[in-house]
Amino acid sequence: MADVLALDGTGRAELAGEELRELYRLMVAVRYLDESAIRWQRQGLIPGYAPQLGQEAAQVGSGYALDMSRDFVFPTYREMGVARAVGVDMVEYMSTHKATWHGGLYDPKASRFAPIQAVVGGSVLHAVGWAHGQTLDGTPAGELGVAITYFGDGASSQGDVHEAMNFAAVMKAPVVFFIQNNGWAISVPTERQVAGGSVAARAAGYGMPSIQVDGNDVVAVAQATAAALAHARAGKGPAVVEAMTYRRGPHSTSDDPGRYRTLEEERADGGEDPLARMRARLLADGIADEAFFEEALAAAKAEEEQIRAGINALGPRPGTEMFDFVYQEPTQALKAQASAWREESEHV
Amino acid sequence: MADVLALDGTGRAELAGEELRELYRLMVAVRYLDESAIRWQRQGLIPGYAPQLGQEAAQVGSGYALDMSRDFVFPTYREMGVARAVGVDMVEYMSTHKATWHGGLYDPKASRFAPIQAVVGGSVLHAVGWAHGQTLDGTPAGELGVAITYFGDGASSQGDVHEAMNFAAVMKAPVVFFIQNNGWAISVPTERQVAGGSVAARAAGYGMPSIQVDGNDVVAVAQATAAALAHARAGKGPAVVEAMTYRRGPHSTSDDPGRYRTLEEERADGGEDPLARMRARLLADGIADEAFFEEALAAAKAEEEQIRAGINALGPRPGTEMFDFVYQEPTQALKAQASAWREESEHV
Amino acid sequence: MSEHTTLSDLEAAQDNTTAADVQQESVQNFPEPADVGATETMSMQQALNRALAEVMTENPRALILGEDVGQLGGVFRITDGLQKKFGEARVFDTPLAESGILGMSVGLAMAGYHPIPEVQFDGFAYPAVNQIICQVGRMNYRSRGTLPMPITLRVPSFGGIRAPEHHGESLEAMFAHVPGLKVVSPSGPNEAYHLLKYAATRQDPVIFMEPKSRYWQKGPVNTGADAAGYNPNGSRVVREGKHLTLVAWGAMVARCLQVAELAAEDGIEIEVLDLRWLKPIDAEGLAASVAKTRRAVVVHEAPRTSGLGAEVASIITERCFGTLKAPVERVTGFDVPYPSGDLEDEYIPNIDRILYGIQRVLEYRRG
Amino acid sequence: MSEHTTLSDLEAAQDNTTAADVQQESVQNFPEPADVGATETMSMQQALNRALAEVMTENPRALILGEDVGQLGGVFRITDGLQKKFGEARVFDTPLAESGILGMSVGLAMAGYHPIPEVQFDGFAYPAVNQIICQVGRMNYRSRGTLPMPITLRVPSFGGIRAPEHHGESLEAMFAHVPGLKVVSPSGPNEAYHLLKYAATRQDPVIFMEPKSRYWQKGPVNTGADAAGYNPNGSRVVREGKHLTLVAWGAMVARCLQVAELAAEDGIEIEVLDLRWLKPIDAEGLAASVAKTRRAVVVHEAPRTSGLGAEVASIITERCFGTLKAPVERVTGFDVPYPSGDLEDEYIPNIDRILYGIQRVLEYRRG
Ligand SMILES: Cc1ncc(C[n+]2csc(CCOP(=O)(O)OP(=O)(O)O)c2C)c(N)n1
Ligand SMILES: Cc1ncc(C[n+]2csc(CCOP(=O)(O)OP(=O)(O)O)c2C)c(N)n1
Ligand SMILES: [Mg+2]
Ligand SMILES: [Mg+2]
Repeated sequence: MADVLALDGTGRAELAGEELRELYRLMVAVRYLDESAIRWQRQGLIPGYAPQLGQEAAQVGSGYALDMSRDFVFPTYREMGVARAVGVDMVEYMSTHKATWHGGLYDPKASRFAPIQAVVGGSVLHAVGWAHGQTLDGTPAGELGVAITYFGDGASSQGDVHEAMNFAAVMKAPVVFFIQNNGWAISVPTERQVAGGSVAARAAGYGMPSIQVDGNDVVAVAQATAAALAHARAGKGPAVVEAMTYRRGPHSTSDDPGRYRTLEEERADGGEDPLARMRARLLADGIADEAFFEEALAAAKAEEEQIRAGINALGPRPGTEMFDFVYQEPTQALKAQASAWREESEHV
Repeated sequence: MADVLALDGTGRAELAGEELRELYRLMVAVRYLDESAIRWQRQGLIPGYAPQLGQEAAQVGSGYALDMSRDFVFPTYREMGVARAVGVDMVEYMSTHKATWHGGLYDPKASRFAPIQAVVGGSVLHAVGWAHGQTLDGTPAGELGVAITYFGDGASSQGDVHEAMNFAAVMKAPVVFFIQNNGWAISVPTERQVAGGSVAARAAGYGMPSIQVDGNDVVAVAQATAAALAHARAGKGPAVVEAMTYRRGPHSTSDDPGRYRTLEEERADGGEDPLARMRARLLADGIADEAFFEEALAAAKAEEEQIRAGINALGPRPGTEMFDFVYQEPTQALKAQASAWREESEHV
Repeated sequence: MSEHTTLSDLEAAQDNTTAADVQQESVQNFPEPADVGATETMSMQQALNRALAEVMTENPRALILGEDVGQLGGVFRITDGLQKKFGEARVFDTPLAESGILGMSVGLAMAGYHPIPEVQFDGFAYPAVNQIICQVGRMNYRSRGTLPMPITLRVPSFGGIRAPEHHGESLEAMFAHVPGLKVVSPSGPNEAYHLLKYAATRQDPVIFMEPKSRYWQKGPVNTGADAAGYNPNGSRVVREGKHLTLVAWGAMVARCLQVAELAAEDGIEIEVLDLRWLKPIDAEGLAASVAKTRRAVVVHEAPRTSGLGAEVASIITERCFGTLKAPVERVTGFDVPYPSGDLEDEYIPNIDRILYGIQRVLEYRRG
Repeated sequence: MSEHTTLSDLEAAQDNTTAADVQQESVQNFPEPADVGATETMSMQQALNRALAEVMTENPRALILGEDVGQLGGVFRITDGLQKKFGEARVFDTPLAESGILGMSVGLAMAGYHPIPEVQFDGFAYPAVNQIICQVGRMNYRSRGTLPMPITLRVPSFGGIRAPEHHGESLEAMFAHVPGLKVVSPSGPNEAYHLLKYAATRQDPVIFMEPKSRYWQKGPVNTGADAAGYNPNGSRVVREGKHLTLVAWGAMVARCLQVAELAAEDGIEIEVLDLRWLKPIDAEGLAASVAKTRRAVVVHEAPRTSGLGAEVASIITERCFGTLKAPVERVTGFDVPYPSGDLEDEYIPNIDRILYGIQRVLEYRRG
């Protein structure tokens, strides 16, 4: 894996001890929560979930590289690890999977994390618009807020993604297109999805730098993302990071991957588990020991317990909220519908 | 201008004497008809027109390269020269500009020339579908019918064009994406439209060969198109030809280019007139003489006269046709509307 | 958002439906006098799958394309096994781009094929709207009948399965407004089987809206040789009554039958009309029913304003004004985005809301 | 297809309109009791341009974007001179991609701007439908009110100018059905000026449908300081009458005023209601007018089936059933693709067809 077009400026120095340990902690927390969510679904606590198993390095590494005092994240639906890494309230985040509120209950503005997005490719243009906005308010180059948009190999086929890349490159908007190429879009493998085989390779056609990075190496991802962010922040325009990873689990809790890939294939194509890899690295470099790993796991478990309790406690939202958030300035017609609904549903 | 990715096989031998003269004849016919259409509009014969002035080489050269016994053309709205080169009935073609029938009165199936298309980028995917269809009916590689889709630098920004290129490349559909990069999309110049500056350069990102050709050199265009057609016909998948040319006239008869470019800019950017260039070449190579040029012009004039007479004679279509062509199997509801229309409009 | 909505979840959803609900989609409540001959019990998913297999067998130019329709058989398994049966050339996965799928279908139709594209969920038809409206609906017209568009677009539609955002939309009002399209929605397995076979052999584009919450409900399907007696056109009275006509389509038909049962306990005899074709709308069928009952309520999941209920109500009013006892009532979704699972039962017309609507009509007195 | 439709052609088109047509869009026929103060005579194009300039001056976060809106000033010159006045950062050309324009506007709104995008013609809003429906209309809801979408989408709309294909579409029925959107259409210069100023200062997304065939019609516009008296909400009676209410919007309002003049010669006094807001629809205004006239005809250019006329008719019927003398009549475009220039006068409701509709209502007898 190599730079398709070199990014100048690495943006961030080498990561050292505590930073690496923090990356590991985040990955464990994400892994544990992710696996738990699948259990939650089996237990009937939530109706469905889209696991990110195997994508912890891509998500945590990129999320970690962000400067959340000025950057803004535009996720799709599988970015639980990014949300966790940048500090989104995880009960509010997971609430979307409990069918409580489409997009999640967290405040996207305060969290600097756009609502969870079910339209594949739907939010990529939003990132471009937000990013272009940063260049209009007088912020000097070098200090620009950067939009990072997360999407998949499948999403790269959508027309909106092309329009977004072209708009961003024409306007030199500070946006990082972060692709998690996890090999699959539900049942369709990348080779029948992405002509040419790489989304990063498309960037050159727009005159945009890109980097294809080993998406299972959390440090490499963090560094590639930092480089892309630095490029955008400096006012040099957009950049593409394509993290090559693997969707180790099903597409969602409703999916049956056995219909389109064998366990052997999964094992062969999945490569090394990003978590195991980071653990080995920390051990080898003497940055962490078993006690640290146990501690990290214990913290992850405690965290999951809290989140589960929060999800458990989440009741349905009051029906009035169906009407409350449609407009900033509600219409008489809608108010009348809300009253009718109340009368009929509460039998008043 | 150079190949972005070399196409193997030129597909067609060098063009010789009579072929070159024929190219010139076509260009003159197209130029004369085009200029006449602007006059028609000023005289009130037609309500509007989109001239192709300056794009004769791109249109005639590419149209000439086609094998109309098996290929199929998917135009946008400015391809009068292509239509003429491949033998579409020109009264029926020009009828769309008389506001007689959207898309033109010619039979697109018999003409192997899809209806004129007003949605920018709208027909590019159709070409991919048609082309993929050619691979499904057992035609051996080497004899495949090829779809050629014409669109502009502006159209390249549309999501549909990306989807089309990706679909075609994934499916190895025999389609040639023929871009006339004429420097402008109404008032927007290519540099604020096409990030990276070239549509051909995008092809590499899809693993597709492409060629950027001097679009004002009719022979070069014919050869580049032939090479692309040969590639596609051989079952090797799609190819891109980007003909670099210049829209020497207004966007349409409603446009006022003076608002966005000066006459000096037009002169500087327009380059050499493709017609003058071909004429000089024929003269220099001793392939044609003044008598030939006069003859060609006379033929063009005679042809224009006939077409104008045909357009002049074109009455409005009967109102029943509004209803007749909506469905293959009309509905009772629509039949009732047609009856009501007839009663009310004919006061019966 | 991930698809939470295949087999296991839907079977779970099914458990939530009442026994009465399941029962009503039986042959008694869907009397089909013309349909004699062999019947088999199957789910709508199976009926659709069977219909596709038959269409593909009979027409070698028929093609199935879309996201995950191949090896996976679609997220709802409607195309299950068809790639194996008909080969990868005739049943193929496309890249993930709905405009691409429909645009490509236009080109395939121009090349003489009969494409049967699927968009994975209702909400993902929106990216294809430009191709659907400007191309699929217009190519036959633009080409003066020389380039027909025999495209059968299957759209798993409507809500009710606690799915993620954009997986519970009702697009019929939009499609019905588009010149050149035809639109149909089956309410049960037998309808699904016959209507899909019919739609997929037309020379015009048909939007086929499958009520995804009903995919796993079983019922008898007439697959016998004399299924030819089935009339695929127009609407269909699925329960006779004389006091009021309930008009519905898709998943709301079964619900309206439940409502009719409940009303019958109070001596109110409700006629339930399955509209089936949302374009063209069976104005005669509507008028015939309401001429008899003199009262009507139309039910749909889509938001109220500019929904298809307005068209149905207008047609009824135009034809039956002189005898109507009350204005046609609309019981619909609200003018709000389709909500998350926890709130969808508040959004989709439920039995109570339909009963209230009926009550308003029955109690209406000219002011 | 090329845009045949700027200045010269439109002025030519204008010549085709009758003197009566021009006259009716005068202040006499648009009485505005609340609007006192200075008036200036200007075309709708000028009025819109003026409104945009004022909005841009008052709100430094307002931005104009779209195809050719910068140096060219738009193909209809609505943004003429604005780039020069407000700079290339605030008025900018985008690449040619409508989904991109709307998707980018969503992001700009999230960043605290008030984008005023233009799509060049009605028919080219279709590629943006996915962003409009799933994002523009829903982001405020999805984000629980934390990410408002103050986006004012200008769409040159409707037919009547002998333009190429896709340049004469009426999308109001589709937009009015979309939760989260508001939709408005001005009928003349004064309305255009005030409604655009109002729409472009809302915190909710508004689809602003400009009747392109009226761009060059002139009329008095109240630009004075006390224009504050203008009421931008609801519908508006533009001519009073007692025998029948004609409901219209956009370019059809002027035509209905012509019809009313003609009918007046026969002693029939028609009330003309300019609906203005297509979402939310002013149900009270409709009911108040029809309560008085007891008869109504609704007129629109869009195809009939599932058009907004059905909604208007339903609202009227629901509210006035007890006193209505006849079913609400719909005089609309046909269920066919918008035809080429030669046939558009056959397609768009013309004076005769509206008069026939009125006649049917007046002659209606309960059967
Ligand atoms: C516009 C749209 N079309 C279809 C879908 C249904 N769908 C949900 S996820 C998915 C596959 C996405 O693949 P990819 O972009 O690679 O992301 P991944 O699931 O691998 O994270 C599909 C087809 C959708 N959500 N949105
Ligand atoms: C989808 C769509 N958006 C906008 C338009 C309006 N329009 C017509 S031509 C044109 C410019 C096209 O530029 P280009 O693709 O370079 O083709 P050219 O006119 O130069 O031949 C525009 C914006 C359209 N016809 N279709
Ligand atoms: Mg993927
Ligand atoms: Mg161009």
